[in-house]
Amino acid sequence: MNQAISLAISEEMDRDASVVVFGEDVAVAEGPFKTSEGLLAKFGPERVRDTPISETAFLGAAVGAAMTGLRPVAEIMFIEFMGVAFDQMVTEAALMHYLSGGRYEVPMVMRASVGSGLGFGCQHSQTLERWMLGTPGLKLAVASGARTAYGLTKAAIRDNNPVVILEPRTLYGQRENVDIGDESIIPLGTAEVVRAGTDVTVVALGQTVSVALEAADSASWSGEVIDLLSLMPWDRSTVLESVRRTGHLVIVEENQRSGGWGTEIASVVANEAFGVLRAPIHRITAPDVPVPYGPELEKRFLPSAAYVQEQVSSLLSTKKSPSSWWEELV
Amino acid sequence: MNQAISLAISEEMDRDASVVVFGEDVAVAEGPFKTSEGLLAKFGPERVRDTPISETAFLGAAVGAAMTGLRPVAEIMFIEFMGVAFDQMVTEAALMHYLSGGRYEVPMVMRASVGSGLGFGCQHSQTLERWMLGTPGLKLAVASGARTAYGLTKAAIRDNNPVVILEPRTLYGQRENVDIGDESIIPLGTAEVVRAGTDVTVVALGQTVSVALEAADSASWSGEVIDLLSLMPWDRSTVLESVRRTGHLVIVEENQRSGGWGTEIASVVANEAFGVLRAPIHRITAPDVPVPYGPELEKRFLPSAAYVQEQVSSLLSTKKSPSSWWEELV
Amino acid sequence: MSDTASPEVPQSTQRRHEVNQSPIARLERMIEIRLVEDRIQDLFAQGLVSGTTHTSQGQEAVAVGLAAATRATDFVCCTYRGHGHALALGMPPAVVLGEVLGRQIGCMGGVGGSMHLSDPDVGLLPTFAIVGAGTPVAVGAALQFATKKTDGVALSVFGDGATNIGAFHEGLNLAAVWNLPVVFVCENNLYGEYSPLESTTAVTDIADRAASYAMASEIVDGQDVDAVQASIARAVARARSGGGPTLVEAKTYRYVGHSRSDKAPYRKDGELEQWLARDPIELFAGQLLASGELNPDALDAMRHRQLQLIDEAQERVLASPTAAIPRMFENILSPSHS
Amino acid sequence: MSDTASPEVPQSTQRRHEVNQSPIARLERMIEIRLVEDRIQDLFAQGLVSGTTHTSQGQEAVAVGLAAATRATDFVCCTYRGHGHALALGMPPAVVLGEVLGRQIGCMGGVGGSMHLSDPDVGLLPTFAIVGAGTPVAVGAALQFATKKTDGVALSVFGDGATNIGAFHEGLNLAAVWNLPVVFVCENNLYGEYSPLESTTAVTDIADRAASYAMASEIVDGQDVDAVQASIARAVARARSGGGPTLVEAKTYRYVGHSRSDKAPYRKDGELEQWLARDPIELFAGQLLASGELNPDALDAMRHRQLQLIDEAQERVLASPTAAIPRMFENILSPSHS
Ligand SMILES: Cc1ncc(C[n+]2csc(CCOP(=O)(O)OP(=O)(O)O)c2C)c(N)n1
Ligand SMILES: Cc1ncc(C[n+]2csc(CCOP(=O)(O)OP(=O)(O)O)c2C)c(N)n1
Ligand SMILES: [Mg+2]
Ligand SMILES: [Mg+2]
Repeated sequence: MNQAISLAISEEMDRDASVVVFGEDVAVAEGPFKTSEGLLAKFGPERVRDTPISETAFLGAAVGAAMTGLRPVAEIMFIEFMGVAFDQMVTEAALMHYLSGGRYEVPMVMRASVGSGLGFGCQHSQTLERWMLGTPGLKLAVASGARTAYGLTKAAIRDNNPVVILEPRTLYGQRENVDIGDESIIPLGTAEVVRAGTDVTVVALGQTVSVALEAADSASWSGEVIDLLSLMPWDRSTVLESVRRTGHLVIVEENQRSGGWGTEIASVVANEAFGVLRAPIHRITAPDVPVPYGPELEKRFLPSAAYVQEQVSSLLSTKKSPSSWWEELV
Repeated sequence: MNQAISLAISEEMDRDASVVVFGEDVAVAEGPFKTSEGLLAKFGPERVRDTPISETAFLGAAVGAAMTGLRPVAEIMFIEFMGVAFDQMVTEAALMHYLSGGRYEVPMVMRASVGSGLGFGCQHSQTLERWMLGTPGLKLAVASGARTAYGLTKAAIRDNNPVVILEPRTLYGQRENVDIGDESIIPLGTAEVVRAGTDVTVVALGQTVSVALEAADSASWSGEVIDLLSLMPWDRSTVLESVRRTGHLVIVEENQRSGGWGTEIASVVANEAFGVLRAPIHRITAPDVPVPYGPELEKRFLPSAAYVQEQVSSLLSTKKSPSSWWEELV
Repeated sequence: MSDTASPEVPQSTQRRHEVNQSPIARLERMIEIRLVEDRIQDLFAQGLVSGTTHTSQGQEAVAVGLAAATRATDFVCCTYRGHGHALALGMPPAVVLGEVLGRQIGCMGGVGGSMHLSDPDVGLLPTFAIVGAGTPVAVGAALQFATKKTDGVALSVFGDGATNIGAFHEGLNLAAVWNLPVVFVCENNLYGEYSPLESTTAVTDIADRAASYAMASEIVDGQDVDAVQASIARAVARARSGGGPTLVEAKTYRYVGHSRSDKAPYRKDGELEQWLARDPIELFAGQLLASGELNPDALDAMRHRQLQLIDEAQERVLASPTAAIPRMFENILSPSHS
Repeated sequence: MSDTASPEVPQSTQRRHEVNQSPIARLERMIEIRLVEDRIQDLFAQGLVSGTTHTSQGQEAVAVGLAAATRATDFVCCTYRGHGHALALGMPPAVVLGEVLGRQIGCMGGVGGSMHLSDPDVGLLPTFAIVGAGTPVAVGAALQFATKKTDGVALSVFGDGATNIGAFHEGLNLAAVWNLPVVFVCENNLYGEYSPLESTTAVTDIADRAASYAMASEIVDGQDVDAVQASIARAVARARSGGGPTLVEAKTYRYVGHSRSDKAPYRKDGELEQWLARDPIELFAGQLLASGELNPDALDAMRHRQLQLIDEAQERVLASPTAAIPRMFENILSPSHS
């Protein structure tokens, strides 16, 4: 996936001289996760820059550069670091178009690595979509592999709004054939049905897409798996259309249960598909705990394919939300 | 309400010498919203301090002070300013107890004024509960008037965890008789049924509590109004118990529709009360726009009592979610 | 999707150039700013506006000096205390007043309010309501000039109190490391809200903080418009020629409270009087009178003209409807892409 | 609710005092740190640990010098590169290693990992994984001492790269304005991750940044444990006696990459060799040998003893179970109140 990201950025830099890249160690070192490989060599130190450890400064600089004529792609190494620069994302970048009465545009991309699975501990392993949900003026998408990372990154760079792209860290090393070119651009705000099915709609995002697919592929039930891809805006019609057919919705989230992105989906679908749902909407999430260290615990934090399979089976057979694995523990 | 807050803090400072107060202009000026009246005079400049415009520094200082033996009450003037210090709240304060294996405690309170209605514009008028939802290690409560501000503030100061208290800015000037003393403490995590009713459960928070009450008081339906008071944790049993009786849930939120705190409540209740609900859960919120300036627009942003009354009537008669006022406009 | 251009906008470019052209024009602009700010206070006092506002009486020389030292193609990031800068840079009084009063004639059609003025025609980015937020944004505008190899300059204007926030530090360091064409202008008016400088800030001269970034700095008398112009012009020249950023500290004072509701009880005895004795408008008028560039009658006429223009502007603003409800749904996301 | 005290904890207080007592003990602690860090790298290389780690070989004199200059009742805020400080302050090797390996013997029972060490018995707050975050927290710990009028001191340890983040600036200013007993210790190891200081930082000497806060500062040879101890001791004495904060910059170097996966290709030619030639352990051992306080046999014995102790610690760690699932639900909220 990291190569797909480098390539997407590189192609867009070729296409448009106003695209610039900066972040911590993205230039000389080609990115802590090698997502800017070759960019410095190809485009030079004016367009590809290493920054100090100053997330507020460089996100703010992205805002200013975007408003005045560049198209910056800024990298936040771990999404948690957005915490030290949050104002620039949700209060400045998001509102500058509005605050100029529509006269300034803010075509900037904020990329960040997210997620558990690599033993980075509780301050470097979250997905944190919840921080951004509902922010007027911001778009947000999440890659689920090389192909979608490529397609979303290109769409984000061409968009004239501030766009956040989250990249599941465990997927950087994943290899996948990616068709390149404009046809592979994934419009922001569109979900993809990645597996057709009839019994249940399973909405997943980022790292949980492959989990949901794996669960569905060997299940006794017929699951329609949707890769949501974008959270702001999110593709209501694709989800609702599917739920109307299947009568069941399961949401598979990497985040903690409370306040997770699935609450947004669940509350909308519960409302709009009321009467159509043949069982409660069931959210499969991590428990409300900091992401633990240690491979076994961290693995347990993220819903597994077997667990998803089991939970969905239970939901479909009982028409009741099964309890979560941790309920007997806490 | 501001007097109730000053009083609650003052009483707790009397009770416990480790309680200290700091923030921008909270000492000499007694608070931009007069919520620390008399504190400097009574407790002196060591316990009541003005800070520089350095939210990161003084929230961080609150964390350090709390871990080592003080009980700081830090004031964030407008909740939006949390954006420049977000890391200290959600990543430091919230996790220090966990990160010390339970050996350090972090008894600190972060108070912030929130909400629309005073013509402060889009960067000084939000409630932003959504920023904090789901953060492990953090508690969050919202005052709905002088009495609840008093009761929650005292509970927060005595709690050994980091607690965020949001104070609707329009209510500071509101006067209400408040019984003082320990009996008036409102335990964090408990909601209050502020009006009994049989047809519909109306859950409100902060500034929308009085809106919901006003709507219910002159309605053709019998509304049970719940002041949720705490969002982290929130009082599931009170809400669910009521919904099981009424069969209907309406949530009245000041925030934008997407990602609002009501999504958390709606997704849980839709799941747990599935089959019991006789109509879809209906969220009455502001539209997905920045809080506008100008009294008419700002008034329109916040759901009004008349609008709530109308929406609930429509829900109860049609068993369908009525459309929102802005749907014909966008 | 949106009515992007206010009918007043073309006028701002023209007004932008006036302050570059003559001392008389600069004096007149300072008078205009003073009168507009006074008017805003009056309108609030009359209950014609709700909400809050932050006016800048006493600080006019900084705004006009800055405008005089820069070009319409430069970019400027100001704060919530931005009316003076907006006017200095060319935004017409009716557009400023209109936004403050929530009218359609305002630069945001009235949905933004006093803290949110902007005008792309003269390089004024939306003024920043979060302390410090504009500083890194100005660095980004400067990055744009550097990347495109044009000779533009970005300016970041902020208060003394803002130099205690992280964004200030990060912004200055980044500008220095990347050697960008940006000028940081601190309006040191001795207070941040109700707190005197010394209670919140470990140094007396903000300019001293430039050393942390190996950055050039200057302290200038913020009540002397010529001095401000000259100082900022030096910094701008350094920036345009690739010499990197500068921190300019203008010592100034606000005659009014921090915001609408502040009566400023925290002032030191005699302090206001001392500063009033060095009023930037009186000083400059006195200078021009002394040099013969201006005569008393012309000054009188100027004051009258400005008063009349502002009366007219106010009339137009009050005739302009308040923002219509649909406006709040506009300009949230841009529909376009590259 | 939770098994708060690791069985190792009482030992840390005792170990805390050793480094205060004799140069020999300090040398031995430096050797211990080096060996533990090397061991951690080995265990990662062997695939026995997943995740990441940041070790501190080359910087031992700063950690031990700091511990020697302070008391168990002081508070210390360190970073993700914290193993050395934790050991210097007294945390036993098995507790450090145990946490890094995710074992129950670790200070967090294995749910935290390499970046999150803490030990209230010796005043070590949880190490900070977010760059800069610990600086204001240390200021808060100092505020506690000041408010309670005890003579404790808080210490904030951070890297050169961390001095570019807002929290550094805000923390130092606040400490200066409130004149708090805190010592800021910058471990300037010339790199922040893969970036050399000069590419990210506008000054060469971090100590120069103290002037922005009218703060005392010192630069010290970070490879000389005596010098570090003396310098921090001066700062601590100033703090304890009400003289306010100090910024101490220790010039040092890390021999290893930033984190586990970093081979450090960015080093300048000959740079590593130059620093290896001034290895803090060799320097100090050489000094003690020269003065006769130590003889070669004792040094050998010391190295062997440490190696053996660490082998033993490793054995105990590997015998300790990995964190059990229920542990991840503990210590999230405290059940208590005042
Ligand atoms: C991050 C943040 N904290 C606090 C505030 C509230 N606030 C608005 S203006 C102000 C004082 C700013 O003082 P200074 O920088 O000196 O500018 P001045 O108002 O004097 O022009 C404060 C504290 C804010 N807007 N943003
Ligand atoms: C806010 C934030 N940004 C980025 C990082 C990633 N990061 C971890 S360590 C580090 C380098 C820190 O350099 P320095 O302060 O010099 O300390 P050193 O590692 O050299 O000891 C970076 C960029 C982080 N942890 N937090
Ligand atoms: Mg000021
Ligand atoms: Mg370093």
